[in-house]
Amino acid sequence: MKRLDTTVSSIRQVAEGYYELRFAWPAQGGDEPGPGRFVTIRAGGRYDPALRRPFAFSDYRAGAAGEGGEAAIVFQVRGRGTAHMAGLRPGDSLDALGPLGKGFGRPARGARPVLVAGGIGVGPMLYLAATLAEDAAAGLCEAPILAMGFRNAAFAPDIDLPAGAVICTDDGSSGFKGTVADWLAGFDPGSPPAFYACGPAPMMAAVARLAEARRAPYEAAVEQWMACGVGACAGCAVPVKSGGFVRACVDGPVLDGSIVDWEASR
Amino acid sequence: MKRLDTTVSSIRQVAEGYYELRFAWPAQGGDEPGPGRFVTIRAGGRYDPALRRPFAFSDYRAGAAGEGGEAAIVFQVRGRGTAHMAGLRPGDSLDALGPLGKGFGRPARGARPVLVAGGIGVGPMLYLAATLAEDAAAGLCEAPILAMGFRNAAFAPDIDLPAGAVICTDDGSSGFKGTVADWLAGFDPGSPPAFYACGPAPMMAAVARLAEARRAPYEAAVEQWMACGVGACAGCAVPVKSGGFVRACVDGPVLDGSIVDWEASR
Amino acid sequence: MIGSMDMGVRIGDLVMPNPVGVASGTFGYGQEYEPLVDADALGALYTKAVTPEPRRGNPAPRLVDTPAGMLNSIGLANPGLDAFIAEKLPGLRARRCSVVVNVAGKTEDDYLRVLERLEAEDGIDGYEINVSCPNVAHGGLAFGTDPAQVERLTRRLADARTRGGARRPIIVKLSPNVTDICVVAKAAEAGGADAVSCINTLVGMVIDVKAKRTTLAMGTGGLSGPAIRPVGVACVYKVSRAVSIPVIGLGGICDADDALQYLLAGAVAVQLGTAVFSRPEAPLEALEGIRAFMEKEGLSSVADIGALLL
Amino acid sequence: MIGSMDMGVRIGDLVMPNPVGVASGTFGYGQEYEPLVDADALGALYTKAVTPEPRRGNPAPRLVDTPAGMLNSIGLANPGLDAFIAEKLPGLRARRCSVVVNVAGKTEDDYLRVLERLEAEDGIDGYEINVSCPNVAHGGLAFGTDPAQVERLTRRLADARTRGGARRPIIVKLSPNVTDICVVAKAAEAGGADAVSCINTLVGMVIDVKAKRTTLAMGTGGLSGPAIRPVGVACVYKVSRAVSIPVIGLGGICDADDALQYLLAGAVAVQLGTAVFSRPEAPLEALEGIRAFMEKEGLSSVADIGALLL
Ligand SMILES: Cc1cc2nc3c(=O)[nH]c(=O)nc-3n(C[C@H](O)[C@H](O)[C@H](O)COP(=O)(O)OP(=O)(O)OC[C@H]3O[C@@H](n4cnc5c(N)ncnc54)[C@H](O)[C@@H]3O)c2cc1C
Ligand SMILES: Cc1cc2nc3c(=O)[nH]c(=O)nc-3n(C[C@H](O)[C@H](O)[C@H](O)COP(=O)(O)OP(=O)(O)OC[C@H]3O[C@@H](n4cnc5c(N)ncnc54)[C@H](O)[C@@H]3O)c2cc1C
Ligand SMILES: Cc1cc2nc3c(=O)[nH]c(=O)nc-3n(C[C@H](O)[C@H](O)[C@H](O)COP(=O)(O)O)c2cc1C
Ligand SMILES: Cc1cc2nc3c(=O)[nH]c(=O)nc-3n(C[C@H](O)[C@H](O)[C@H](O)COP(=O)(O)O)c2cc1C
Ligand code: FES
Ligand code: FES
Repeated sequence: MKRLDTTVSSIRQVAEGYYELRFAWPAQGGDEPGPGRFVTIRAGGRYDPALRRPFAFSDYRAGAAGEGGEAAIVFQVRGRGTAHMAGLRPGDSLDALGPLGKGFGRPARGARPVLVAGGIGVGPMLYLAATLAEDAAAGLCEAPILAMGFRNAAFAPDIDLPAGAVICTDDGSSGFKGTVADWLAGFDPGSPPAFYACGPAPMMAAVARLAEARRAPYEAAVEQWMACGVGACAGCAVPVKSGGFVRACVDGPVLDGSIVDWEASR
Repeated sequence: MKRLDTTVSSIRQVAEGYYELRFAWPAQGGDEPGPGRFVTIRAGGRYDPALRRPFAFSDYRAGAAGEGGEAAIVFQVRGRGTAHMAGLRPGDSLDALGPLGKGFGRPARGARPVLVAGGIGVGPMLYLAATLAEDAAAGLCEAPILAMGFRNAAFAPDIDLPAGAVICTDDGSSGFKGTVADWLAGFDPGSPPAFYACGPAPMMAAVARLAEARRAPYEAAVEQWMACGVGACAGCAVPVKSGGFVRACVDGPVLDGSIVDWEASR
Repeated sequence: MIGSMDMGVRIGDLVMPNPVGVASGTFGYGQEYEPLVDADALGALYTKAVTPEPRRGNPAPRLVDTPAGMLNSIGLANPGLDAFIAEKLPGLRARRCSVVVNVAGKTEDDYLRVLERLEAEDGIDGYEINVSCPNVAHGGLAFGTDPAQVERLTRRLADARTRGGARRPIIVKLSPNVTDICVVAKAAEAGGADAVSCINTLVGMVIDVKAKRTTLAMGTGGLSGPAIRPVGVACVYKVSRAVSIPVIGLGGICDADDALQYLLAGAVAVQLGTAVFSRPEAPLEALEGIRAFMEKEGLSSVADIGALLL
Repeated sequence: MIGSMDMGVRIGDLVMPNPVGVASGTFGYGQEYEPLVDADALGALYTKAVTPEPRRGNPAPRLVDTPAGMLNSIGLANPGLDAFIAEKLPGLRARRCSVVVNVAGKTEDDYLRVLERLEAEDGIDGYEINVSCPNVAHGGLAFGTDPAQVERLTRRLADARTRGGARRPIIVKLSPNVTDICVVAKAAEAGGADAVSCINTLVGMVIDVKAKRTTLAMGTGGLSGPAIRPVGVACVYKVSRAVSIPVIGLGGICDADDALQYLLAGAVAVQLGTAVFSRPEAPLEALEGIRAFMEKEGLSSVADIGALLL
């Protein structure tokens, strides 16, 4: 974990209201990004916003020996912090802190990873898909499936998609017409599935029901307002079914989807 | 007076910590900038700073018939508002409101305009010098003298200076060694002087004493924190010798320097 | 839908044309912002405070910028009652929006004097009683923190209204600088206030470290702007549940979303102050946004917005 | 000059190594920010509130961002006294900075229980009594607004200290949500407090207009961050002139200049809270800045800064 004044290497719009931001991120032994882990960015002026903004890594490429690597995020413009970020240009300085949080685990040998992404969950799931494709190539699991849901084609990112990616749109303007849950209902994973998801709450809850029905493991990357990002403030509470809370920033953001109380989450 | 979302046409550093910012400013009948008048700029994010920042026009060029003109300011980076402005780039949008306030008047026929500038007063005085040079060429007054004071050569702006410009530096690294007041003490205007000044309070007070001693008119452009800029809030009070206050934004910023209570000003 | 939408807001006997006003002290007397703002399209224009005698106001500097806000210590600078009537009222009279005169003074009798005299004048639609200004030594703030005094002053003012027909509402403007704002709101209600408005500014101070003195000549000033918005929304939420007279909300409103926070919290109308300095078009844009929200929600009256809060 | 500069700050019998601390609730128990912050270099580490029993805290969401600030309604979530001693205290004991435990509870007896039990433990340098948390229904805020109760609670806590030798200072943390903070400060002083710290958060609310409900599950929360800095500076200025015990200043401090505003206003030490979230390096940078200021001004002791105010 480190706080860096790093440099924007590139920024480009990848879908309506979505940007991919790439920045220098020196490799450091044992503390590398990973799918599901995140970085917090100071996005704005000196006093406002007062809180850093968290974003999941969407990619990371280690540099050559001793050299700096490069990390990326895919972000949606939601408010003033992300609006500011959309105005960044290559060479601009970027105050980033990370990597933070617990990332995704690896599926059991022979399992079929089923990745589900929607909205701002696209970045981390693309990263996970790329990682699991390497695992699959090495024979550690079956080839991953990546199902991504969007309102319409305009929101589907213009990013190289991995093999096995399926796009679902509510209006059928691209790929499958319907929600990701609809598509999954008719999908046969062939091997025992292992679910991974990141996206809007209703989607997360739908995958939870699916995983439960199939008695499959489910790793869910949750979203919650954060202040410290390091476990110090108890602000990012996510309610769990056993009662009480876990902290999204250090206990998660990747949590066992079966323990999260999706009803109480908002 | 209008509020415009206009466009930055150019920005360049002109001295240590000083920038010239040029932006589109459409001509409008009877409501043009003029030396001493100012514009307020929203400089920063959505919530912070909460107040617009006032800057004196340093130049204005009317466009061809029906076309938009171009205005300029010279600003010093002092805090977060001006730091933000220093990061503007050509093509960026600029929220500007103006022209505001009362500008400089014209000297009596035959008078020698003596312009005194320091620090952030350089912009408006360069504009005034250019305007009075035209007047002088038309025989309306004597050729203006512009005396500018800086801590050292690094603060002297890299801007085309008018004929008759004198640079004074505290350390003698450029031009006359000493303050503008020192230089003025040894200066013979030839004709009855008319004083004009904009700059730090001690300089303004020094010119006031000089003008009083020579029984010469003195137009002083004052600086005061502003909120509305249009005379509505009574915030920009400048104490006057008769007791009470005038408003820098509508009664000024150019005031009769002999009525201002320079001691009570801060 | 639009046709049947009622943007009007009832405050006592007065119906303001719409819920968006400009706050006292930030819009002068209505002419200063011409031609930037069409003041006639506003719901209400709250004037700068009027006191019996002219006031120069506090020493300078009177303003300083703070994170997402500002401090002011204007000190009720105003031309006084006579000059207000002679010089400012004629312009205000011609306004299509409601004109609410913000009334202040050093003593209860000062407030009475202003109101009694204005009762004789046409072109005024209501009184906002400033018992909450943090910037005058013997004035407002002492009143605004003492419920008994607020009740008595309100009653005297309410009883002093002499005009026939529709009575001009008395709107008591509350200070957030108290332990329990609801107690003061209830005192105003008990005294016969037609409405309360909240919040006035919070007491604050900035020190100029280089100069080693307070930036404001007076030391402390009143904090306003987006920074205080959460405080204002919480006050309106509580006060609107504590009294049954209408609540007018203000404090840091910059846009329609902010205004709707206040309306959902229980306000029937809002005012924009500091935001007008930064974006003079903010009040009328907020009005448009409220209209759009009502249309989307299928509401026919501004008064129904508060009921939407879950 | 540097050699003879004394950065230490005396609070009762305790001497903190320097004037910059990290505020309760924003730095956990000191390990969370490793390796970003060298907590040993701080003047003091104020822990998250400790209550007798474990507390889960309030429902989520507990945070929301506001203009130049944030609201929190954590609700004193903490592992409870036993787990604090077993799990957190060992790490804190090893710290070179002063460790001040923030104490909270539902009843006076709760506070007493925490203090009495901690008196038996090494590695604690002081107690900060949280009588000002706006986020617990039966808890802090009620205490913090009633001077008589603050005085009685302070006296009971001061008297309950049983350790021999240097006594651990009792620092009463004041709420700004009162009509006159000086009255409460004086009550703490009368009860035997060694110092007061101010300010805790202001009560605020954000409404999510799209969802038509309060963003925080609890409705209201505590406002902190740069937005409230002018309120904190004004409180410290007033309180430090009302009591003769030391005042510790906090609220919106982001850098050395902000810290110096508080020290010039009359504080002998400061805490950074919300700013640590945004820039973990802020506290130690502020310390460096204070050191540089003292050197420039030729001061040999932090305690002399306040006298510079004109
Ligand atoms: C672990 C984690 C990973 C995330 N990864 C991504 C990602 O890869 N791509 C992406 O586009 N977004 C991601 N988000 C969401 C992203 O942090 C918010 O969209 C962003 O903070 C909005 O900031 P804003 O200033 O533009 O919006 P604001 O106007 O401040 O708020 C808009 C909304 O954004 C959310 N939000 C704002 N600040 C925070 C905060 N500090 N913590 C959590 N939520 C906040 C809230 O729901 C708020 O209502 C992630 C959030 C978390 C917690
Ligand atoms: C009529 C007028 C004309 C001006 N012309 C110029 C100019 O041509 N070039 C130039 O460089 N500067 C000019 N200034 C000063 C300029 O407005 C400030 O330097 C600028 O506002 C600083 O903003 P900031 O956010 O960078 O600084 P901050 O960090 O906010 O403040 C730094 C200092 O700037 C001053 N300041 C900040 N905000 C205001 C405000 N709203 N009104 C007045 N003073 C403020 C204060 O003295 C403050 O202590 C003028 C000011 C006035 C009143
Ligand atoms: C410069 C200034 C002057 C003010 N003068 C008055 C006044 O005369 N009477 C009054 O009741 N409130 C006065 N106020 C308070 C505002 O009307 C309003 O209550 C406060 O600023 C909060 O709203 P805002 O955050 O939208 O500005 C003044 C505020 C400012 C900023
Ligand atoms: C997330 C969070 C948790 C807090 N928890 C506590 C607490 O447990 N006890 C306490 O006395 N103050 C608590 N506070 C208040 C801070 O210690 C501090 O008084 C306040 O935030 C103002 O300082 P700041 O603006 O620097 O954050 C908390 C503040 C925040 C933001
Ligand atoms: S964000 Fe502070 S504990 Fe998670
Ligand atoms: S800035 Fe408002 S009256 Fe001058």
